[in-house]
Amino acid sequence: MEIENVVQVKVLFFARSKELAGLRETTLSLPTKINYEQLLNIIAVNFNLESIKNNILLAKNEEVCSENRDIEISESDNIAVIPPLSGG
Amino acid sequence: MEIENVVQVKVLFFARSKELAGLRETTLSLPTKINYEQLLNIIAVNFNLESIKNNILLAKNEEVCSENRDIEISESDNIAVIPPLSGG
Amino acid sequence: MDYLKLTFDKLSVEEVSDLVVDDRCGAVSIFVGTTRDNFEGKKVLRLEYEAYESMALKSMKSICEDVRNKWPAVHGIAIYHRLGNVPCREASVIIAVSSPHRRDSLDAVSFCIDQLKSNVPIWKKEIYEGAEAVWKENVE
Amino acid sequence: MDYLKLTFDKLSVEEVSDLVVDDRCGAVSIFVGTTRDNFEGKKVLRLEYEAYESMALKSMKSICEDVRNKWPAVHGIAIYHRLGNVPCREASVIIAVSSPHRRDSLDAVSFCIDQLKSNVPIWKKEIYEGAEAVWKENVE
Repeated sequence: MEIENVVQVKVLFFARSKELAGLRETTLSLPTKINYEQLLNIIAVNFNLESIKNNILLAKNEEVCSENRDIEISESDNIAVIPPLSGG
Repeated sequence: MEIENVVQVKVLFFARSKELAGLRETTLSLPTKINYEQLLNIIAVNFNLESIKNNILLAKNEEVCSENRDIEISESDNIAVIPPLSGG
Repeated sequence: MDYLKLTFDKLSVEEVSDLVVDDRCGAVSIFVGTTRDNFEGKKVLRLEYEAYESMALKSMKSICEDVRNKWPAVHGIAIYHRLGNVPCREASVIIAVSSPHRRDSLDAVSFCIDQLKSNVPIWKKEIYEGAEAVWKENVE
Repeated sequence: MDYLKLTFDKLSVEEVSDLVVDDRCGAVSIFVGTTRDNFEGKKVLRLEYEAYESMALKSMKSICEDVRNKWPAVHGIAIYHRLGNVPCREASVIIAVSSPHRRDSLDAVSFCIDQLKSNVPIWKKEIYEGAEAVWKENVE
């Protein structure tokens, strides 16, 4: 990653992921383009989420990201970790 | 009809049939066995219900009577005229 | 438990719903039938309901039995129908069903209102502004 | 009209139902999700709900749009979800839908709760007596 291609995003954690990460939100430096799998790995490794990695979704700016696709990242995007839902 | 085979029943009217008959309930002398069609005709003729005869059901003691069947009538039975339902 | 009532008093959704709430149930499904203010361009002033009360209560009880056969997980069933004058916007009928999981109560409440409309001896007269009142017939 | 709310306050069936009542509508269908007091033999003391609020409201709005496409006759839709501590027996979610005829609101309310459970980012933690708390997963 070259430094000019790196942006700061906000990462949000909810429910079980918030408890495992030990925080509700943080910032993370990411390249402006990243593969879904890579992003998931970076987040899992950095925030103690490897135990639930296969059960979480990622959302960018309140939209769930498609897996197996590149994700364009812009400065001040929000990336959210979405554990299995249990509303209702 | 012989007199010993005749019993007094109560006849109840509801909704449109109550308005046409001009009364809520009355008594009627009926044989102890009567065909559904005959009973319907007697009630229609006696209580001004010929205009809605094809749209009413008869109930005996709170159970709808099967058409084309004989109905056993006992003293103090209730016969009700049931116009098309519109509850709810 | 089955809670069946024909009443001349105003109905309360909260009251009927509360009857069926239970610690073991995660779902309450409710249907509220209210008075529409128009029919074929005529303004409805109010509805007047009447029932063959003893037969109606028997018939409502029989709906409850059918529900319990079809959806054994159903816990509470409440069917309250108002009689007499019902002003526009107010409820003429409230049905509430509770069950541990949502599917049972959703399906059961839908069954109850369909059965009530086709089998329970209750009649509704619509009183219009400037047109003759009409005894309605359920056709849905 | 769509009425969407995430709130830490106690929910009222009457209040949510009243939002969607309309002179032109003859039917209001309501679903109330309540807290069960047991799970696999464990006594549930209470539930704790949290939401990704901005995304949840967007997602609820999108459910409303889907309802209006599928059932154009639907008039009002209200989806209220409670957050924070919810004691046993109290409502965690109330959905109310009004329509001129009953079928639309019955089907729409059923669709809404199914969609809410599978798509809206809200999470529930069950707090048990004498056992570790668990983040639940909707499976129904």
